[in-house]
Amino acid sequence: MRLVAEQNGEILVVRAMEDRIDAACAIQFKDRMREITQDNCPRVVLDMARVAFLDSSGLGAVVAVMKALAPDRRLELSGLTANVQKVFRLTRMDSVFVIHAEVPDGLRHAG
Amino acid sequence: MRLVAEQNGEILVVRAMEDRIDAACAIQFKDRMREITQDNCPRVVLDMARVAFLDSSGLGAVVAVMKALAPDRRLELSGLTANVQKVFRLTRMDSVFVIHAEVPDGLRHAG
Amino acid sequence: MACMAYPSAAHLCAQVVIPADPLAVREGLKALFDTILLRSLPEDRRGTAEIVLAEALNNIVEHAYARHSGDIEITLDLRGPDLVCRILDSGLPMPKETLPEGRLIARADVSNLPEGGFGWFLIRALSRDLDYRRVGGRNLLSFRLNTQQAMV
Amino acid sequence: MACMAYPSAAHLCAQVVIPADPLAVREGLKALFDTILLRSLPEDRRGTAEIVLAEALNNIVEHAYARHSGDIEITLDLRGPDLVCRILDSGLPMPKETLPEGRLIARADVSNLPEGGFGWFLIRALSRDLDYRRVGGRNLLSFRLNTQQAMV
Ligand SMILES: Nc1ncnc2c1ncn2[C@@H]1O[C@H](COP(=O)(O)OP(=O)(O)O)[C@@H](O)[C@H]1O
Ligand SMILES: Nc1ncnc2c1ncn2[C@@H]1O[C@H](COP(=O)(O)OP(=O)(O)O)[C@@H](O)[C@H]1O
Repeated sequence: MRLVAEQNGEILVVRAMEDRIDAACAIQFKDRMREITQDNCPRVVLDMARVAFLDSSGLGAVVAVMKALAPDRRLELSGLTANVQKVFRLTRMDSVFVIHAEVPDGLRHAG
Repeated sequence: MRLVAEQNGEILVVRAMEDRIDAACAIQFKDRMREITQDNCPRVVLDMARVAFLDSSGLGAVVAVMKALAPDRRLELSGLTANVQKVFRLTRMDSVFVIHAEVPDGLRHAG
Repeated sequence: MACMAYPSAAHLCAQVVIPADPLAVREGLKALFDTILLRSLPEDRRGTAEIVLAEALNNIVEHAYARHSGDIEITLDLRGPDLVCRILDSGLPMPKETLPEGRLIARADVSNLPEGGFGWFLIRALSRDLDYRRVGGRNLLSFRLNTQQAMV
Repeated sequence: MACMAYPSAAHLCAQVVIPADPLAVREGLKALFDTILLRSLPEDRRGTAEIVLAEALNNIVEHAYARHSGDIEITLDLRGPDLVCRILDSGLPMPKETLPEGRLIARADVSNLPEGGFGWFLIRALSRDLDYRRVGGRNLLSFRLNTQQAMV
């Protein structure tokens, strides 16, 4: 599970580099996210622009990461691809997360 | 079973206009050939350039037509497509018939 | 010949057999979605099919084969506008031999958000004619997916 | 992820069910050969497949269903370089429940040329692993066709 993190002021952008977050790697994803977000950065943005597929295990892992950051810190999402968006919408999780179309302004150079 | 016959001197050219001579039309083919070849033309050429498929019933019908013409008259074939040729070759019937690549010379305008 | 008395409808299918294991599920889905059968579907229908199949397969790996290993056979039939999906496994039967309900549990606060239980909800939301039965000591799960018009 | 531990081979198949009748055979073959499965074969392999399938189906119509009507189910599976063909019918069993030999009868003179009996010869000449068995009161004929290299 390759995740690339980049700090930018008070925002930590984590880019998921795999094309799937599924049952085969959900636990690995959760563990790596936990390591990466140990430093106290108030906002964490998970950029999923490269993730073409997310199943319910992957969704569960993203929810778990959000819960681990709460209540002090927030997990925001960006770059949801069509099929990933569908899973968030159907499960109503799109109303639980702050979802950006792209990595928030001023961070786009961080690619 | 559409067959188009054209007399040219002592040769009768019969063009099979269907793309298949198979079990569904073999008997019809045999009957129509018998009607068409009733006039006493010494050579009969069956042009099969439009026939993409011939099964063993179709082959049996062609053999039956030849036998009906023998011993006084001959059935020749022309324009065998690849798949029809394969059936003649495998069953050794290519050695029994006179097979022309095209309708014999001087008859090509008859199309 | 103009005879069209028998408009026999041939249908295409694709099949794969995988061991019950999360990586095999991933590879099996990849193999299926690489076939011309699935490559012929519109992009969003492919996406939906992958979600539903992945959820069904993950459940089998996790629950039906919780105590032993075995194979899963997936057969997809393209019948007119529908992709008919059949999944066979030799694992434990479904509890009470019935399909789980798969309701979405609404939670007000973040600390109570569910981290699982979305599987059957997604399968039910995206498929039609969902059916489960025990046949010859095996689990047969079947459902239909629309391959043409985007419904979601 | 680089894990390729499970190179699950998905295979494509095509299926059609037809009434046992010469025109239905023709239409059923047309439907099968119009599927992307068969359109993906090289031209001469398509041709060979059509000969073998037509001969097998014609025999069933003529002999197995000589006394009553019924259906024929044809399933084609693309397995690696082979097209695995299975044909099921509910007609009379094969005489002695064995496959006819299908020898080519050589004749010297035209008046003795055979007008039939080429069917099994062609099937045997063009297929591999030809097998016949009676299963559940039905005839199951199966064989493999090479889809890649021209052998004939
Ligand atoms: N193939 C199966 N065989 C037996 N039980 C199953 C099977 N699939 C699911 N279950 C049952 O369904 C439930 C799982 O539902 P699901 O919505 O997918 O949640 P989860 O995310 O926990 O897998 C469990 O309670 C389990 O008992
Ligand atoms: N499906 C079948 N069921 C029963 N008998 C069959 C079947 N197919 C073929 N036969 C037998 O095979 C022989 C037909 O062989 P074939 O070489 O095709 O010649 P033909 O051109 O007469 O059909 C017959 O003797 C028939 O008894």
